[in-house]
Amino acid sequence: MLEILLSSLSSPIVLAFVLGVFATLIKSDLKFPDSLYQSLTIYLLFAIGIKGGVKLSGSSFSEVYKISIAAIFMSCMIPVWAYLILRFLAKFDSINSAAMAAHFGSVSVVTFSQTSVYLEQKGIVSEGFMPAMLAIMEVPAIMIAIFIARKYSDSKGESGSKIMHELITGKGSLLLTGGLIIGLITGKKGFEQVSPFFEVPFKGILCLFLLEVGLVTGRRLSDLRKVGFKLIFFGILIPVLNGLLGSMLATWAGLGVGGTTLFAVLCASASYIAAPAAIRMALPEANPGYYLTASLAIAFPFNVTLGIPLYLNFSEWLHHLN
Amino acid sequence: MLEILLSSLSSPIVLAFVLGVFATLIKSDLKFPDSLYQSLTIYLLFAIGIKGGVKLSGSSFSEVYKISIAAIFMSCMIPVWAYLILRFLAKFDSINSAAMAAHFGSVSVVTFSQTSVYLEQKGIVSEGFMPAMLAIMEVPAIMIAIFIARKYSDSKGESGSKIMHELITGKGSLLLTGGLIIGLITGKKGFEQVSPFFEVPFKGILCLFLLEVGLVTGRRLSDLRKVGFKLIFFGILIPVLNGLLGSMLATWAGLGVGGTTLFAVLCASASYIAAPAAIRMALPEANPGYYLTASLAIAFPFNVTLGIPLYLNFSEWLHHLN
Amino acid sequence: MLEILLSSLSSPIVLAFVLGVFATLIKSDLKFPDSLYQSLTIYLLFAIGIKGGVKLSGSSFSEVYKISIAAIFMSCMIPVWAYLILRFLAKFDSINSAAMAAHFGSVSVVTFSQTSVYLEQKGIVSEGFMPAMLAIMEVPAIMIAIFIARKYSDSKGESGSKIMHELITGKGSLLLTGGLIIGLITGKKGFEQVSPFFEVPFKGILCLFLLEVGLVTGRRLSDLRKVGFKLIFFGILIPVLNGLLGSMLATWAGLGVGGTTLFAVLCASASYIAAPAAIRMALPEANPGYYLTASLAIAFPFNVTLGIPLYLNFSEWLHHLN
Amino acid sequence: MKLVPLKLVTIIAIDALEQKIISDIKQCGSKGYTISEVEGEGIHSKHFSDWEGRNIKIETLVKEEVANKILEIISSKYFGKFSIVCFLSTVEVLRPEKFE
Amino acid sequence: MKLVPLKLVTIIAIDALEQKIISDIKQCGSKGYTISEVEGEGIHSKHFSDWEGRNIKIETLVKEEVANKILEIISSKYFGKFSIVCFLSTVEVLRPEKFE
Amino acid sequence: MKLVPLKLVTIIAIDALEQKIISDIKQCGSKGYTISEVEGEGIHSKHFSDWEGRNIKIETLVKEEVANKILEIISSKYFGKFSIVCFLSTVEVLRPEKFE
Ligand SMILES: Nc1ncnc2c1ncn2[C@@H]1O[C@H](COP(=O)(O)O)[C@@H](O)[C@H]1O
Ligand SMILES: Nc1ncnc2c1ncn2[C@@H]1O[C@H](COP(=O)(O)O)[C@@H](O)[C@H]1O
Ligand SMILES: Nc1ncnc2c1ncn2[C@@H]1O[C@H](COP(=O)(O)O)[C@@H](O)[C@H]1O
Ligand code: NA
Ligand code: NA
Ligand code: NA
Repeated sequence: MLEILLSSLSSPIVLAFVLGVFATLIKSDLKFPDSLYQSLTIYLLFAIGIKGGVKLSGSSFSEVYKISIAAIFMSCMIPVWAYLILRFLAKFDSINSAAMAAHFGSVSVVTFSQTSVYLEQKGIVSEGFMPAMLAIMEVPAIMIAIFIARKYSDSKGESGSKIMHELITGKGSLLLTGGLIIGLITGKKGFEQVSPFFEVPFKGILCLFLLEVGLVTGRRLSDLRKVGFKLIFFGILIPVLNGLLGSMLATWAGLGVGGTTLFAVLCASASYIAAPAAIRMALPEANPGYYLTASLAIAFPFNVTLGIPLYLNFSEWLHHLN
Repeated sequence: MLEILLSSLSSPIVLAFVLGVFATLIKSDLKFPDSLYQSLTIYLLFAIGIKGGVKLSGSSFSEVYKISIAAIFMSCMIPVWAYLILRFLAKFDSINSAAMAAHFGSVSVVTFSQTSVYLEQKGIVSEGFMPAMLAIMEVPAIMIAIFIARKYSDSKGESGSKIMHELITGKGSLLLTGGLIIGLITGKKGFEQVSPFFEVPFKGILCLFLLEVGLVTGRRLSDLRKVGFKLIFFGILIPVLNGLLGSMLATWAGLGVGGTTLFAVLCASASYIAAPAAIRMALPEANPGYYLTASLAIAFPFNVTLGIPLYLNFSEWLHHLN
Repeated sequence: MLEILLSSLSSPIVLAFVLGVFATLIKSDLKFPDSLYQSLTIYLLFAIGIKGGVKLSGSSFSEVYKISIAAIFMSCMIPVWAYLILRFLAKFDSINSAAMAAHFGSVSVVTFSQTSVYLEQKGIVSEGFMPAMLAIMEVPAIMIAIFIARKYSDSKGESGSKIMHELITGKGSLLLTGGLIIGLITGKKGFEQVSPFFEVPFKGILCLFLLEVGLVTGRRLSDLRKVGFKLIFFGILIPVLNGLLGSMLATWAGLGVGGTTLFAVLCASASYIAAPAAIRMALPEANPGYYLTASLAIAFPFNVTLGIPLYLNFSEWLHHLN
Repeated sequence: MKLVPLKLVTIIAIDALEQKIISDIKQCGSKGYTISEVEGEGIHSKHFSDWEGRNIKIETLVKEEVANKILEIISSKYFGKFSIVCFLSTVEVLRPEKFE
Repeated sequence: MKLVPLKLVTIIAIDALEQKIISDIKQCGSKGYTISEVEGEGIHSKHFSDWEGRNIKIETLVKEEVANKILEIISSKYFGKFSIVCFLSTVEVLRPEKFE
Repeated sequence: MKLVPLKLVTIIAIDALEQKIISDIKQCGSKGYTISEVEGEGIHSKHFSDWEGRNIKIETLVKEEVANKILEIISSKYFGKFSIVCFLSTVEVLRPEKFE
């Protein structure tokens, strides 16, 4: 396990995250300007969307439909069981359980990208249409978790249809889906014009972004002590559970090892772009000390270091079985 | 015509614009931070300038002088006839006519760049010194339009010499002209150092910028309904007129098909970086609901979809005649 | 000398600086958004760090230890003699002398990068571990100068240990040192992933940054007239002195001509990222009209135009002697 | 030049509420407002990033009756549930009709 | 610690007027000012981008006479033609001589 | 709806002082504050870039006693040495207990 940890830790992208956490811990004044954070987010979402669209344009419907069903299924079910686990096993209150369930059910763009880089480094090919799954899985889980919170507590944030509209038109979905469609239309040839900006420097820009993610995570670490062991335990358990289930479903859907690992990561990863914004509006009483900490300071570092290799090994094992 | 439209619509750059408009129409919260808009503007202007300068450094005076005269001529005349058309045919009041004339007379950096990309895709070469024409044509029309407004209305904004100073030292002229001179001095060899930043990712960055242009245009579309058919009609008529006249002049000046098309586009395009800023200062009474709408929501989308192919076909036909 | 000046002036990077100064002089409204300045700084520091770390990972201890000692020695001594010269020869008061000594003792990231580009253009190779010297030399001089100021005046800014903490955790050191360590760990292979972002466009981004440096320098030029000839004289004398001493030490330490020139430049250059921030906190009574002007408007342009060729020639001559 | 007293209502809240508060104050009769981006701390600790959201400050110049209506609506809709602070001061303006 | 009442003049206007307003208030006798970037809506609808310009808020602490002069100049030069709002409030400062 | 008068203390200073002033006002008993980024000019001329640092405006709503303590501490610790301006105004709030 230490070996795996060390190997992940030799990636400049992961190390940038560690540097960010470290900078916060030693109380450095390093700070990304807001607009740099926003610009990087726009770039990453749009670039992932457009690249995925280009690759999707080369895929047939028969390749894609099974895994799409699996993606929708997981999006709808993860928040349900995550809620049940958090509420009744972990004994969190219903609003915070639902808020965390929304985060675990949605997906992390950065974890997904880091996994692609990881697989590429290992020489493992993966289905090009996986970013389409990323786009599919971003929103539904958040909606369902909010629905649960409304039902089982007396929270009174925004109305349901308002939130639905906000999620679908939110910059996350819009850039991912919009990029996907642009990629689909222009195809490989049109993409060549813009690939020196959207593809070539992608990993380097991701590396810079992870420095910022690390800075924010570092601030959440102090919350870790407050919220205690329980959150850490469930913040790892739920991703692992989702990752393993995701592996199985993807294998069933006929993906290769690479695609299976990516799908597992989508299931395992917790959102920290779309979900926090939505929860802030919809469940204002929920405590970011729980949901942001679970997502940024627990699930994300776990997935990026130990999770990805775990899901990969499990996927390899499953494919070996078949 | 539908075919031409569809073919333009397969460019990722044009599609990014469409996505931006769409995002505004569905009331998405997607928003570019101000400083990203400003940074992209600085990049685009400086990159165009420096690339143009490098190419200009390989051109001889005899190649350039005729088209330069044409550029100055069109810069001075477009605002005059645009004013006359808008004032007496379209019956707009004099201040708004002059404000719109300033926009039609100046040039659009983004339309110019998109045309270069379009020609490149089609394998049509064009004279490298055309960005120098862009720099020449940015300012004079705005000055003349303001002069007209002062003469034929009782507008009392900034004094003339103040505005002249502001236009010439404005970031648009400064970055374009400064870049041109730097490109001229360093030449091809010096440029190699910086071309991986100023040339390679240019189209991708333009694509991102057009997403923002689309977002702003989308907000102007609601004005379209208010201002009505008249503005749409003249907002297309004037560019077409200028584009066709520009084609003829450029053919006379001895440019090839590519350069002729670029010059036509310079004449046809309406400014939305330099002109709005200048008009806001000089003619505060003018209504952005007219000038910004005409420039962003009418002339720009028309030029980028139907205009460019039209000017290209007309230029080809003219060269065929000769 | 004019020839040398003209040759430096054909670099797009230097010309961008000149354009920035010019823009300020003609009162252009060109302005970089704050966050662009901050983003470029983060990029440059991190990119230099990581590239240096990768190269350092290929160096042996025996190559590095002598020049490291030289770097620490110069960092500690430059502020001492700079203070003595400024205080007793130039007759500045003690607080301003110390503030300027801090700037002359620390290093300029931009001057260093420009020198690398300059050497590369001339085909002169240099030791890859030099960015590690940059990281070493950033902080100590500032500490010592502040210590001097506290001792010889009655300044009462922040406490010593607070400032020490701030300097070491400051974004300058953090990004440089953090980048170095990341580069060291990932080595050449890991760096390949991110080099299209951190290496390929580096010079172009530096060029854009120098436009901003020029804008700020331009504003300082008006201070030049106020502070007078004395500051200009000593603002050139001290860098030259440090540069020549640095050349000798580096030659003694066994560096090649390239590395010797880079070390000379580190000694000669004056800080304008870390030092101003630290001095503002630690010596609030010091006048930026002195320290910023000396660093930005005198030492920097001198070094970039005449200084670099001078140190290179001197280094070549020293190596010829040996 | 006759100066007339008016009320300046200042509302500090999380940015997520921007659209809602604006429509509230318009409904109460406000004819304009000015927004700035701020950061802050109160019962809730400081927000450090976009992840955690930001604060905005909304200022609107209105007549006393409108000010009272705004206070009533803001306090009944948001107090307790959301991070929000609201206060009133008296200022003097020219052209009072602009704000009515 | 003696607190002295002074006037705080607040001007909200389009950014294009920044330099002009600053030179106006200086001419009236203001010894300093503070500017922030804001957005807003009034008769004119909200500006959404750099294309449409932004608003700024200028605040200056001055004596009552100076405040009145500023109001007079601002209202005569800009009211009606430009997007501008201006108001006055009373605040208390230490060191009143700093603002004279 | 009972409105209660409170003091709004406004401090404009160079950004380098942010952390120190915040800890000062907390020590005096302030329960919250709001910060915005501003630019300005006074005795010192305008700062143009990050190199020269920026200004911040800190506002805190407090009871009169706390306001006086803050003024005392700010004036004794920073006046003269640092670029700083500080003033007081009276505003009215609901829920005064939130600020005590
Ligand atoms: N006493 C105060 N003075 C000034 N601003 C405050 C004060 N209390 C709270 N705020 C502002 O109101 C926001 C929300 O307050 P709270 O809900 O108490 O965290 C804070 O982030 C501050 O920006
Ligand atoms: N009633 C008001 N309260 C606060 N700010 C206002 C008000 N009316 C206008 N403003 C501000 O002044 C600017 C110009 O106003 P106007 O010319 O009415 O559009 C607006 O963009 C707002 O920032
Ligand atoms: N009379 C004034 N009115 C408003 N703000 C002021 C005034 N004087 C100074 N300031 C602000 O306080 C800062 C520091 O003031 P000073 O130390 O006088 O330069 C300035 O940069 C302004 O932002
Ligand atoms: Na998930
Ligand atoms: Na034109
Ligand atoms: Na030095």
